[in-house]
Amino acid sequence: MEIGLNHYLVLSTILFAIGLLGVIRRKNLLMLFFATEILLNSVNISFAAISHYYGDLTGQMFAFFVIAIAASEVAVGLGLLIVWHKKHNNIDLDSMSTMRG
Amino acid sequence: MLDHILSILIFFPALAAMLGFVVHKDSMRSYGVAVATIEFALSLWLWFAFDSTVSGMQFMEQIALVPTFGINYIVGVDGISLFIVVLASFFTMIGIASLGETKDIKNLIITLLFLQMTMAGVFSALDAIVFYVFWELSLVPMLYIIGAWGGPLRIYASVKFFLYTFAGSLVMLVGMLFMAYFYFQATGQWSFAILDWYRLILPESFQLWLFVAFFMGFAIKVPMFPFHTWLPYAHGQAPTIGSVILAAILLKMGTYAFIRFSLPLFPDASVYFMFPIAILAIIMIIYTAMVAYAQKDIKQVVAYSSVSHMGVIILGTFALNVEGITGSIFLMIAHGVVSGALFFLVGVIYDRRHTKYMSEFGGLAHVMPRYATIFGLMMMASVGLPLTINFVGEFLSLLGFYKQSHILTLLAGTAIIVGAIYMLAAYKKMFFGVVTKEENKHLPDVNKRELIALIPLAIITIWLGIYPKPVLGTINTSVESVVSLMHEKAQTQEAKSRIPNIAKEASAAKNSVEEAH
Amino acid sequence: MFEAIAFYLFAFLTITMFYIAVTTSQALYALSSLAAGMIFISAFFFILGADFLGAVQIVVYSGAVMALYAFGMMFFDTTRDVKEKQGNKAIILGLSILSAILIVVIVSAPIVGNNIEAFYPMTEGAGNVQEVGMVLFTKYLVPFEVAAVMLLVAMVAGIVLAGKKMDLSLTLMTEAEILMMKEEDKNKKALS
Amino acid sequence: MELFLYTALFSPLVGSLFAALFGASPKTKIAGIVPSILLGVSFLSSLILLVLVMGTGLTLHVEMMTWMATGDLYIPFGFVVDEVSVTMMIVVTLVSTVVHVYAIGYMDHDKGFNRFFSYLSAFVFSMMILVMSDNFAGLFIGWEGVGLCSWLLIGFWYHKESASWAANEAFIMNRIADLGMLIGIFLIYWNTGTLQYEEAFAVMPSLSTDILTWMGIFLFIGAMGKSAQFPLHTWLADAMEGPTPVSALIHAATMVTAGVYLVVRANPLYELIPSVGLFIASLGAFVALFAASMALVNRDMKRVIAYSTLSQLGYMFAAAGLGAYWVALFHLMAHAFFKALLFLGAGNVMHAMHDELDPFKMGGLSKVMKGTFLMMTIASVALAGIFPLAGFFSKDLILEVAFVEHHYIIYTVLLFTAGLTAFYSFRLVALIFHGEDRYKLFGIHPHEAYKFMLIAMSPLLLLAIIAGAFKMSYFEMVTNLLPATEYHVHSAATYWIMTIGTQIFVALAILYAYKKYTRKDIVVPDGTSKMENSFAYKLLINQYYIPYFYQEYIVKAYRELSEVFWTKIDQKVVDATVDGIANVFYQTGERTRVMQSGNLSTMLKWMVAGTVALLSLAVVFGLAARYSAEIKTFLSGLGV
Amino acid sequence: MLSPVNVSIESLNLMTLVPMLIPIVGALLILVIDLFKSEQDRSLYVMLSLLILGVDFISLMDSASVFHKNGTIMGVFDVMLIDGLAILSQFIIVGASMLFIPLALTHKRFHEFSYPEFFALFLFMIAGFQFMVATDNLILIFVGLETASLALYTLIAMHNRDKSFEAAVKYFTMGALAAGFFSFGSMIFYALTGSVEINQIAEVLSANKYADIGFVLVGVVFLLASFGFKLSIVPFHTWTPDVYEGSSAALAGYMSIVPKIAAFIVAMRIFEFLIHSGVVWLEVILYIFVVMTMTLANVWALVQTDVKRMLAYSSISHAGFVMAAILIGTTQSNSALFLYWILFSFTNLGSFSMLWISRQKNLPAHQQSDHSYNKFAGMIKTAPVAASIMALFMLSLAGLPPFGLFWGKMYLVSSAITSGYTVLALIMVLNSAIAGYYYLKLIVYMFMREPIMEDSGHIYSANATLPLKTIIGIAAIGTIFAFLAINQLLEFITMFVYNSGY
Repeated sequence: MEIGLNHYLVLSTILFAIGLLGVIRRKNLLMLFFATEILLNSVNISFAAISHYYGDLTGQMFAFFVIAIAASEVAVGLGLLIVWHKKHNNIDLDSMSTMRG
Repeated sequence: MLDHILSILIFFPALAAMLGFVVHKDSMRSYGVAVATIEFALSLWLWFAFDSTVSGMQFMEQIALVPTFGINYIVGVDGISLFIVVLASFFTMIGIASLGETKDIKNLIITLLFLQMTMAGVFSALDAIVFYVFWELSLVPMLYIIGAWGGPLRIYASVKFFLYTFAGSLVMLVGMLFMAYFYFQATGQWSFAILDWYRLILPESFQLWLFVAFFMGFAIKVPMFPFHTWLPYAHGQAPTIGSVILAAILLKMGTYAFIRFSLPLFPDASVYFMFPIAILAIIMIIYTAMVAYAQKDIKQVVAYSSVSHMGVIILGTFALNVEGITGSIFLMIAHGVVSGALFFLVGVIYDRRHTKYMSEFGGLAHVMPRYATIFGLMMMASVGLPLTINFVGEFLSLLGFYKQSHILTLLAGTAIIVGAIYMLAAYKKMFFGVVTKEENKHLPDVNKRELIALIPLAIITIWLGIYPKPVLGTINTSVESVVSLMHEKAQTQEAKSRIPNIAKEASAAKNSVEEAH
Repeated sequence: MFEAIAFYLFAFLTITMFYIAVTTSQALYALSSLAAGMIFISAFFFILGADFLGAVQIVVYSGAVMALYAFGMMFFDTTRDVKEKQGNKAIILGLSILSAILIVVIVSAPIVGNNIEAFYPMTEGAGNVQEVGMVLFTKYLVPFEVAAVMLLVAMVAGIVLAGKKMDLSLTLMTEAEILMMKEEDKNKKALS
Repeated sequence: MELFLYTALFSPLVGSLFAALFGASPKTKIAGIVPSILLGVSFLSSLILLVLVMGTGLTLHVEMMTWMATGDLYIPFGFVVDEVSVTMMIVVTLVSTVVHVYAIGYMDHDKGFNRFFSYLSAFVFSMMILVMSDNFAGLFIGWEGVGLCSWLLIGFWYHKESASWAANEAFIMNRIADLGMLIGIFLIYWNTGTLQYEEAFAVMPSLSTDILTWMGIFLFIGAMGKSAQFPLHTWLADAMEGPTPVSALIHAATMVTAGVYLVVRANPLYELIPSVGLFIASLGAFVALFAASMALVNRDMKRVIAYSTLSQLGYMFAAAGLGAYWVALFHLMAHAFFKALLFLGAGNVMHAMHDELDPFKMGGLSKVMKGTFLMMTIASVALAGIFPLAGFFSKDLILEVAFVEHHYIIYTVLLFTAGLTAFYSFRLVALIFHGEDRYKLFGIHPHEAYKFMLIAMSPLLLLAIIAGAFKMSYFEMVTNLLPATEYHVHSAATYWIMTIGTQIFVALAILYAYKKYTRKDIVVPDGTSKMENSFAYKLLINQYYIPYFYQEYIVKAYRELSEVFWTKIDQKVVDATVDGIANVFYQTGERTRVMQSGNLSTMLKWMVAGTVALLSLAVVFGLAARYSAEIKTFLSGLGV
Repeated sequence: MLSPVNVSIESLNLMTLVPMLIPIVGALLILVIDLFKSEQDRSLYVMLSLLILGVDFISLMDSASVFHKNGTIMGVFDVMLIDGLAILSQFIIVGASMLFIPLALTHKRFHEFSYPEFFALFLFMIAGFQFMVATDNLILIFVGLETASLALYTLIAMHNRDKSFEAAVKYFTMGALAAGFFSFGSMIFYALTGSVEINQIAEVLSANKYADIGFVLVGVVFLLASFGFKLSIVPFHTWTPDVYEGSSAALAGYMSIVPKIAAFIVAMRIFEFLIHSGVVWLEVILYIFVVMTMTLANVWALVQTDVKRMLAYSSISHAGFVMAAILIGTTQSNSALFLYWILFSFTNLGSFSMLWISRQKNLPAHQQSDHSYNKFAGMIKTAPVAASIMALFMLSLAGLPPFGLFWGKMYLVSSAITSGYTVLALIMVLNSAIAGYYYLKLIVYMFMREPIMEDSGHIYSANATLPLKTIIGIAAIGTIFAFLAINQLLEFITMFVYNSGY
């Protein structure tokens, strides 16, 4: 039972799908952001795996930058949420649909 | 100055319009009249300086615009376009001169001057893109005129007018780009110059598609059945001056473009589509005439009559021989004068009564005899009475097309019947009978301001009806070159036989003349 | 064999954790399971020999990100049950199942070409961190610097957005109100 | 010489313009007198030209200027004075001079006096162009010009609904015929390359009979309209709404004969196509009988005369169709004189009777209107063709022609019609001038017309009497141009039997009419008498229901079709399609804008959905690409 | 053991970094200034930014001349790729930014401009975009993209009102999802080829003749989705109208131009080689996208009641239009893309600036939104010059000659025709006709309706200051007299595009 690259890829895509599930069903913005973290993390597994199986470091580099990006996104995202929360005292995305059509 | 007279003709009104923003409201009319008169004088000068024995383009100017892509500012006139340019400036002049009390007169005059620019531009452009620029640009002032000074449905009418024509001409733009691409393939050079395109011989299958693309743009502009429905709205809602210029000049863009583009560029396709188009033209003639007969609004009658007459112009154009094409060009001018005058006349009564329903009138001949006389004259011109300007064009157009098809000409000839029916019926409703409405009993007859517009038009109507030669001769020279170009370029047997070979005939005629001597 | 056991174990764990993270209605559960999932992911990195990455994962995610989220959660007071109105469940279900199946099906097929040439091959005998460092500071120097800028941007953004200055909006105030406010500010400063 | 030509041609125009100057001002006599004098000048010029043409046998041909020239087409304003046109010029100018002078009196009380003379002179001008032109296009100018003037004059009393209606009817019906003419002109142009009479006729013999036949037919259609031949005849009777001098000039003497003129002018063409000629002759004979039959019962004085005109036009066409062009022209001339006279007389009666037209309401007017009575009687005698008045010479000749050419049916019809003609003419005379003074019942006090009007009529009277005397000299002159066929019945006996027989037949008809309509017990019919309820009477009084048919099945149908085209097709189909296309876009926008619900969750779903859709497509494509060989095998197995 | 790295400074071509470094340094400078002395007037920062961008522009010109001489340059371990596309797009990015930054000098005070950080973030964002276009390394693209995006989200939110927060959150969340897609797509390509550099990917793929076409497509799908988001391709466009409405008009106008050109460049780099390798599927999908984006955005724009929202949809439609250039993928079409975008920049700059100067702080009763159509009713009566200028921009957007955008449209349609995409060309022009309606609608309101309030002329330029007027003047002149510059532009662009091998 050799664990091949495909195993990792499948795992990664399952996680990605879970992330997608979260993205489309979450209404609480904070928890929606969790889901986006999952998306990015799932891809990282693949990168690391591919990197490993190819013996190539690029994948790890990519994963590294993805982590950096994810971290920055958290900062900005939380900032936005705080502002919103200050004004509206909620972070429910159903409450933000003043613009439509 | 004569070298640049066309550019001056085009841009002088635009410049004047810009400066017009500064002119005070109360003096605007005088300013407009002055500018338009100068413009008209310039166009007359153009006419006098024009050498009517030369068939090619005159007063050509060329400035590189986008040489990489083959777009250049090229203008020039030949016998085909000369008179429409003159007519355009003429109508702008009398149009402004006869403007009544209108709100926002300043804006109106500025718009008219811009419109004059685009009209001069369309008819003198010799580069497809420049042509297209002016063609499209002409929509804007008209849109504004209809939309801002029109009747209750003005917005619908103006937007419909704009979008319909806009959509059609965009298809035409695709055709132009295709044409340029073919030119590029053939020569390795991009060019949008019409005269360059004339030299290009396309395979018939390409011609057919391109013809259709150009047709879309032109047919909507003309407007040909079944693309005509914007016109009644536009005319119905437009203020008098708008209708006048729309009918007199703007519609001519379409028919002019047929002669400038479709015929010489696609001779085989022109022959191929001759009968379908003729049938459309006949539908235009008969069907719209009947629709005109059913109208209750006098302006709509005139509007539909325009469509009907445009059918004859189209028919003449697609006669593809010198007689027919010359006739159709002449008829463009004629129709411009006559329908312009008719719209002026409708405007006269509308100014007085603020209604255009014929049932509101009756017996006007008694109250306004001068008005009735001029109206009668123009109506008779409109139905194509000999010795009026329309007849010459109509006669030649039909005569020309008779060469191509007897039976279709017979059908098209019903124009003279159906035209008479709606016109006479309308005239009867408005002018004959007894005055029944109290408010009609003391209507003032045409005043001096209105006569400024009407008298010149009446004079032209008769003058060119009796003595069309100065115009006809000039047109003829240019049309002959177009027809011989078409014959040379034609490839199919059908086209060769449909389009007469002038060179041969000319030499034969020469021989016979020599023999006679 | 060990690798297989570890893989399946951690795969099960991450999937479970992340599934909980996206389905639970308790924000606290979600956060905890997310953090757990993150850590389990770093396990894969270690399995795959990407030690540096694993370390970064733990430090950045479990350390920084989770801490941030935890603060945020406290701020938002979402420790209680979160009620989320779900619109059309069928759409959600359908979409997610479809996407899951699709992606998994696609990727479970053998993907890799045979003759892949590594552009930045791992060097025999060097530690992962060293290798990474080598590549990071040569080839990926520019992205690294840009990432630094990005973090700076994020920082500035966070400060600005969460700052007190956002409480009053000049955008919504009339000129007169703005002037009055400025005046007050000055007075306050002068007083202090 | 050209001076005379131009004088003859343009003095009516000058007169017209002169009168037009006063168009908007109140009535002035001068607006009537000057055009009349100018017409007199025109007449004199024409007379000089006639003398010249007769004397020298020369024809005058001038080209004033180019009208249209393009491509191979060359149309000048060219005029020719030859034997045919000069005849017409004389007829036109003479009758119109008379009518002008007469009208000064007749229109005396009309507000539109000035306008009237302007129109009338304009008509003469158009007519002169028509007859003098040397090409078909010029002919067409005149052709349409007279149509216009006819429209103006029929509708002169435009406040009357019937008048303006009749004017429009006349114009439009003429237009229908003009289309035929136009097509004929096109045919001539494209086959002969020119529209000049001489040149075109010179080429014609070399053309195929088919083409010539079509030319002949289309030109004749033109003639049918202007000369009101069946089935385009209804306008003529309605045209009687115009003032009576107009009826005399336009609808009796000149314009309606333009069709005959055209056929005569185009004789080289019709010579080549005898079958068309025969058709023309047959139609002429038919119309002669047809119109006469309607005249029998009509109760409108002017309409009776109009039908009579129609009938006589039939005669002319019969002659022309049989190739006897000069005979046709001669009858045209003679007819012009006595028919104009008759109309003018009728005008006097109308004046006297305050525009009453029903002869049944008159009677016994001979006592008050002696001059008119005399003139109308003589004119009727001439019309009936009693020796030695003008009608005898011309009309008998036509009968002879028919006989000599062995068209006995035509002959019989024409002969019978001659009897009818005599009957209805004298029915009219009897009803108006003899019998009881029925007008008194209606409280009318008739009076004779102005003297100068009667004097003005006298030239016509004279000519109606003596015109026959010019037969031979006319023959000699006109046959320079037209086929010089003399029609002589082979045996003298037959000739005399025919002539005398005809005379007796006609005389009997006159007597019968007199007997029947001078009775004392004639009352104004009120629709109760047995005769009035008979089928034949109804058929005739309703003009064979032809106007009814036109009104119901053509005019009405046209109007309804127009309505349908406008309200149903133009608005509901064509325009609705355009708007519909625009609406499709707009409605698509309205319907689908809910996609933009503003809810972030929806947006995310859209994004995921888009991706998923793409993925599915990618999978399908990827699988297809991978298993393309298998798919191909499978499909070929299925036989695709 | 690792061998020591020996690289010469010359081979690094550090010059390639200069254009990106300048704004970064400038941003830091602004932050430092604020550190030393706070509460400075915004005009200081605007002018500083303008100067910095000016310097940036000059350095770009320098790069351009280098490119002109030596062709494409790789720099800094071949991460940086300075080719024609990079230079052209940076010109657009920097140029447009220079034109937009003075819009901060409004008459009224808005929240964001009171922050020096606003300007710093603005410059960081520009640097991010510049990095994004000047590389073919997916990692740097990703990082650059995120740098710019994060800054942009913040800029939107800094407008500080409910709608702008909402806009920022929406944008941010979808952006995060798009980032996920991007990384997944990159991962697949990496798995397929072992590389994250586009030209290497291309080489490897063509070396094994696209054996794994299915996977290539999956990768393409994810990249397409993420760039579809950035380019607002239907159905990934849903953020666009809301974000445009929520942000200030100035920023909305900016967003309609700069982020998109950056995304276009990347899309061009990624998809071009795929299309040229005969991936029919991609061609079909792009075709569908182009048509859908143009048409649907147009029909939605038809039914809008707010001008800014309408312009948002209109810019989606324009993006779809330009996307056609990538589908066509010839030198002419790629040149047309740049030409179009330059001209579009001027026109959109103008139209959004016009909205910006008419921005009110409090809405009167008849106005449902900031820039609802009826706000402009009868504008010709009360503010004729402004109305005329606005109409000019609308006509240009509608593609009416001879105004700017017409030339771009024409050249692009021509490129479609030249490559045999006749039906596409027809669809494109017919869409222009549909689009005509909603641009016309504004003109109708301005010119043909009666004003709702008397003497409301001042509101149309309530926010105007000399700098804003200058910018509008520049935009107007650029729009009207575009035809004079087309030739030079075309020659310049074509040379750069052609020499970069596109």
